[in-house]
Amino acid sequence: MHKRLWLSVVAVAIGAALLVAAGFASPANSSISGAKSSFAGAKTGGTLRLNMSSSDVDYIDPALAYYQLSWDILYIACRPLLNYPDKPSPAGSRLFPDGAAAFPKVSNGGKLYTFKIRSGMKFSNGVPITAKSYKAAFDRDANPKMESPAVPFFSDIVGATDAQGNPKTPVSGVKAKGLTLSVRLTKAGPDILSRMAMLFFCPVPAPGQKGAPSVTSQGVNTFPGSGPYYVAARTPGGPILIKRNKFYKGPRPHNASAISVVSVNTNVDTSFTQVQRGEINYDMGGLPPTAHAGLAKKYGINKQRYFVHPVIATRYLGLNNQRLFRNTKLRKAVNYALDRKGMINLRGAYAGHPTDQLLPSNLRGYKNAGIFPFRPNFTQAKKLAGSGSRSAVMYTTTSPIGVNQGTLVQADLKQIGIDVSVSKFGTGTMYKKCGTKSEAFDICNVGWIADYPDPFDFMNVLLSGESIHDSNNNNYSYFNNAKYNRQMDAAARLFGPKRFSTYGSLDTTIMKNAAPIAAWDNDNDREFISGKTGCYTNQPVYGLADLALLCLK
Amino acid sequence: MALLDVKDLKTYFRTDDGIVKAVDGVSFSVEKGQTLGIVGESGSGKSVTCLTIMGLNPKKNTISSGEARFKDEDLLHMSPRRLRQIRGNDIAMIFQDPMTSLNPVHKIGDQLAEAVLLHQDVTKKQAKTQALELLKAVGIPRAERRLGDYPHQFSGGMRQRVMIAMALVNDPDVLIADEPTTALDVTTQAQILTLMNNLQKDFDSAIIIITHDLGVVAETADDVVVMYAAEVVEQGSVDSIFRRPHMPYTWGLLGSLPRLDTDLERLVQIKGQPPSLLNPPQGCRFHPRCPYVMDICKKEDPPLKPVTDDPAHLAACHLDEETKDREAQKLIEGTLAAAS
Amino acid sequence: MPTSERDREVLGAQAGLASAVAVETGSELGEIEQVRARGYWEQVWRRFRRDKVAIGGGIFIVLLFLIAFAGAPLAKDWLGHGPNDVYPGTALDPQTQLPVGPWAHFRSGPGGLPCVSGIPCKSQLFILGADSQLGRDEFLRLLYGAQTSLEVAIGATVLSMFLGVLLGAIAGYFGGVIDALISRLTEIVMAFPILLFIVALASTVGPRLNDFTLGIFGKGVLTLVFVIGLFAWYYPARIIRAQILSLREKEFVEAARMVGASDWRIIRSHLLPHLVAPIIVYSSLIIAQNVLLEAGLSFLGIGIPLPTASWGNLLSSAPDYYLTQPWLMLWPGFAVLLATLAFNLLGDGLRDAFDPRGAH
Amino acid sequence: MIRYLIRRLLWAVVLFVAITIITYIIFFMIPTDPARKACGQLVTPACVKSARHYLGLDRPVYIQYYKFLERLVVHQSLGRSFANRQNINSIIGRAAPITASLVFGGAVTWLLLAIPIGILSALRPRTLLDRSAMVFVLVGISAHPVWIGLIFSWFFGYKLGITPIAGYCEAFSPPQGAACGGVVQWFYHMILPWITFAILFAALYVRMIRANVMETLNEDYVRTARAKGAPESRVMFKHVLRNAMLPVVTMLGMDIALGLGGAVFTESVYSLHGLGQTLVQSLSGDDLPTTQGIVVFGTLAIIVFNLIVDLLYAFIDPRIRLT
Repeated sequence: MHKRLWLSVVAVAIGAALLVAAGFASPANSSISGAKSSFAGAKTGGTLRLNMSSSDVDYIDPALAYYQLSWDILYIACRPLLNYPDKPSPAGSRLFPDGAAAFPKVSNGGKLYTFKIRSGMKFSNGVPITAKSYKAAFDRDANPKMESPAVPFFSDIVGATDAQGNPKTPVSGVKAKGLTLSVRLTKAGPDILSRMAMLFFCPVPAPGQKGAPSVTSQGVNTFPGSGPYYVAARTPGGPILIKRNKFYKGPRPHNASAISVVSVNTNVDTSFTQVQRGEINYDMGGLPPTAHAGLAKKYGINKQRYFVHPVIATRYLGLNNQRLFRNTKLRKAVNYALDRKGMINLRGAYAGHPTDQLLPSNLRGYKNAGIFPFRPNFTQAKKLAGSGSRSAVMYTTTSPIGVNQGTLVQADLKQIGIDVSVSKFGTGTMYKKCGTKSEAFDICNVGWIADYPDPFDFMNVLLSGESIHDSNNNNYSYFNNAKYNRQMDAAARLFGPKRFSTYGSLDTTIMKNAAPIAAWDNDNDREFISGKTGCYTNQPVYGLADLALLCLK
Repeated sequence: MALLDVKDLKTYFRTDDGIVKAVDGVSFSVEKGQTLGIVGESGSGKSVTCLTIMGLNPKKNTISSGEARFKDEDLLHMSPRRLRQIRGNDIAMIFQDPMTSLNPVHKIGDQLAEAVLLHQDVTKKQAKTQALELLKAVGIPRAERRLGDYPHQFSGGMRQRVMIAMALVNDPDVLIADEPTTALDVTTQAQILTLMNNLQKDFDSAIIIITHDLGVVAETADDVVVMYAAEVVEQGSVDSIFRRPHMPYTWGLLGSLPRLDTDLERLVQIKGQPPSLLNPPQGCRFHPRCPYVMDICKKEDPPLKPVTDDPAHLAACHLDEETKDREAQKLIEGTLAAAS
Repeated sequence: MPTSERDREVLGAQAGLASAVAVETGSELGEIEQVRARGYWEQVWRRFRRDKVAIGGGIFIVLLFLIAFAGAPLAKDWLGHGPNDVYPGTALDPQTQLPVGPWAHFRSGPGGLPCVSGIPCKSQLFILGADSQLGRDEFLRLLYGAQTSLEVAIGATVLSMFLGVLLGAIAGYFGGVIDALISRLTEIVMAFPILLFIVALASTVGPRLNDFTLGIFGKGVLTLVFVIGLFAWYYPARIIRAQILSLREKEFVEAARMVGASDWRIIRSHLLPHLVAPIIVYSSLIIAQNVLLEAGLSFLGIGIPLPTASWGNLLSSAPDYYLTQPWLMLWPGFAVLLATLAFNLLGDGLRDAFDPRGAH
Repeated sequence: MIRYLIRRLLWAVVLFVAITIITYIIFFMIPTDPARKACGQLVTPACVKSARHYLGLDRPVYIQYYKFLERLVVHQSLGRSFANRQNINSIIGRAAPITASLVFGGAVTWLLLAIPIGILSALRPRTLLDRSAMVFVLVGISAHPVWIGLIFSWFFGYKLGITPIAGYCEAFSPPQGAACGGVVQWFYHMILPWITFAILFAALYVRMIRANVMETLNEDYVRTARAKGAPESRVMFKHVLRNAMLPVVTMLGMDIALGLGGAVFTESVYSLHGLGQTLVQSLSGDDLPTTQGIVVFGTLAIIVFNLIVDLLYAFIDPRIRLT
């Protein structure tokens, strides 16, 4: 899933309920084990050599990076206020106070959050980490010169934007005093904690301090790290060098003494061969789709070198409800005609499991309703679609898999009289285009990975009509149904088990009655490490190997 | 013993279409200080004859036989090394087109000096000096300066002078000039011919001049060989041939000399094209174009035999003497009238 | 010297794109002294007939056309499935989930889905196996790919030749300002990084033209025809201009002008016949180039859109099976090689036939 | 010579202006709303407005072009990428050496292949060597470079493992943390790309050199040289080759320009992130300034290169130098 899927983090959560209580019911329980990993025979030290096939990080600058691979690296270089532990699912997706000494004090009706910063922390260049360092991140993100994509994630903080909605700096609502950081919101924002964990808010030295990153929309290529590692060097389109942060005294593991992403955008076959030969420890960019069956046969799954982990993610076709697919029957017809198993097969073995619903099957609240078949039922589909020929435009990605997916959809829909023409774009471009309301597409081939494990992040974010803007949309099907909008809003305000069961029912109801999208896959993360590599752990939130744990054998 | 003695020279080319007999049994000889003219239309084999003597035909697909004895050494059957020693040193050649015969990327001085250095054991500087002298001798103004020039900076006539200088720089015994004036305008032609005549006197070389222009022959040559379709059809001294040509083809050549009077009836004109050398006509090769053609001409190739009044004058024609006399007389009168 | 002794080896030299341009100032295809109506063509045919290799190329091209436009539909009928039919559930090896290899038999229900009871199930034969995870018939796609490749290559050649001959003839014939303008234009086009430009254009402007098919071509064929044709005309233009320049001074043109023939008439009936030879020869050589270009553009994913088969498309999905099914790289590559080779051989043969002296 | 120089220089300027105008029109006039594209993920109306102003889209076309030209000529700047906001100069700065390595190394390779083969087969026509050379020529001009590349990389790289499958190494000052670096590694990584890139041109050049040498052998001045009594070796080296190579120099200029585009294919097969790959990536990312920057840079490179070739040609051919 990585390398293809843009990590699309939740946009401004409008009218969100108290997610703190809902999503992170007992975060304080997650005990962090000691500095060393729990792997038997894990070796520390040495340099890991990684590749990033067919891809590069977008930026390494925390104010700009907005891509799964970039965040997997920033994850080990940053110590945000709240963080996800270096553990497999489910513990790995529960927040714990990392830079903050404890969860914040919430006051003023949920509008004021007061964090106590841990004392004695230092950046990799020796500069102490204080509340000022965290405020510096907010101010930098908000600086219009940065043109940071982080703005929507904190625009409900007082003074983050001007009257026109343009960002402005410094953010008056964030105040730092010694080791106390206060964040004042314009209205109650219960999901603010999960947003604080985003790596946009990775602390940096404040202006004037040593190593303070410059303000430039091109982003910086190195910055003082606050996590167990720091980025020592990066060349765009070239290698990334990550080193141990010797000033890090926190609980997170750090096995390798240096991690070198020796080449980015490398050929996936070359990279795979290098991992096989042991020249490279691990390829963050993924594997050739043809390799999986052989690897599983040779090494077994989750045993030695080949790992398959479910990701909280759904792949689906956004059916543009503003154009051809405003016809509900036609949307259902597509759902009957789509070859879900075939679509998954295109990505090789163990790519995922078929689904016909939006909520991922491994997300709490999911109810299996068995609405649509996993192999096409063209008879039923034709009945729904009726006669007559139609044409549709599908957006997909330029990768071979994206192209094949487009072709399969084309072939399936041809059976029900829809002539699909496929346009290909780079992954980021495709999401941007599909998120633009005026764009003339009917089907968008998207995937959504959870920003945090809550149905809100799927249902409300992807289907609520209230969040449709001119551009930058996540509602790729432009579904806007007043009744369901209300029901989703209501569900978002619920707590505990009720919340999950309500969302689960809402998911099946919407999919059965409105079928705004055609979901087809819950993804697996499939990884292969070299024979000289050990300590593999899948970090569930970032959906990749936890680089801090990966070790040389 | 003549200086250069060519006997029964044959040059055949193998081509995809068959064997082309470009020279088919040519014999002649040149003496020291003498000038031999070889005349004939283009494609009659005159140039190939000379190239064969010089060994300059492409080696591949060329079959040569016969003899070409220079100072009693057979040029056709000697080692390439010996041949190279003779070429440019004892026998030099001037080519038809001065525009293309000089290498465009080398300086004139270097090209001249190269000729010297190839045959004489001198320094580069000495070679240059020799080259300069020769350039002066062939009448190139401001010769010192022009040594550093490239061929394209010279006019056609000047280039031909350079070619002559290059040929003479090693004081050759035989100078072969292959249509040296064809590519030049009339005034320059005359200058070049005069120059060659003068140089011959100075250097005492033998000259073979190849031309299709009998006028040039009349001005310069002592002996003439007339070639048609790879064969010699008439040969003898200039006097003898101009006084009494024995062959309708020669008449044709004489008849096409430029004349000032236009109202005089042209006695002989050569109609048609020269024959294909792949399949030369049966019998006399000239018969398809000959206005006097007889039955015998179509069957038998006339032998080259001495004419009655001059044993050194050979001709190949079946015509009877009376007709020859009559027609030749008419032609000569016409020519004389034109000349007067 | 008689012309026949010139070394015939010079013939057949220089067919390259740039090499021909470099010698364009000379008499490119030899000035044909006079078009001696029948005799000339007879001679050309006689010479061509002797060139066994060129004849072979010509025969292969005829076969290629037959295979592409008649054989492909026949094969489709015989095999019972089409080139774009997908078999995502059945044309994959059940163990490895990889496309089946050559000469694979399998059973499949409608839509290429696995057999289930109650629904009719048919046996299928994939002669060269499946092309990708989509499970399409590689063999049929190869045959149908020939259609696309030929259409693009010939279409682009016709367009560039038409533009080239028109501009070259106008420039050469009228001379003066018109010639200067056209010649400068030619030089400007030549100074472009043409391939970069074609790539950029095919990707930016291309998709908008993809639906323009005239009803007979596949989607995207005309896009490539335009994009390639609009940039490839400079090459024939220069050749034709040079030809016309040398022809213009010939006596028969003078004569025609003197009897008062119009410019158009002179171009059409006195000059064009002399251009037939270079046009035919260069067309076949440019077709060869364009087969390569189409494959290259489709390989980069900016050529023929989905799902139409083209050799370039086949070549572009093959590297995904680099590790497991390397033979998928071979078929389309061989097809391109043979087609290009045939057109090159034919072109060379025609050149020799038209111009035995091979004078450049 | 001076006049020739001035003429070539002026023509280069005209070419440059003409080509930038065309490029500008195609890449900035035809596409819809570049301002929106410039805003990246954060398309607020304010951003679009400022991007419109930044790109000058709120001004008349000729002013826009003028601004573009001014930025290019006065500030030597090609603008900023829409995709990752990098300075396009620095994007090209990283990509160009890779393409240059490929193209120039490829040119050296094809000359090293073509010159000896071409000359030998011209001197020994219809021999086994000549016939093999002709087969090489035919296959070389008919096989697709992409295909050759794939097969080579599969066979030599993957099956035999004697070369890298793909990838590039910086010869000088490799970035910190790079997989490899240094001239030896650079060479090792470039061998297959060079050969792949060179085959087509090598074939064309064998053909051309062979024809040129044969033609030159028939020139009158070669006969003159022989008539002077020059030995064959001297005739070959002094009189034939120099003249036969003259057209090669002109062609080399044009073909390196062509090759700059052809490099797209080789780069894509061997994942070399040169100009071609960057161009293809910028196209799939709708990154117009990068696309345009690469085309403009390529054009400039071609113009400059052709200028150098013209001068070089004038230097070696006195007929041009002295008129």
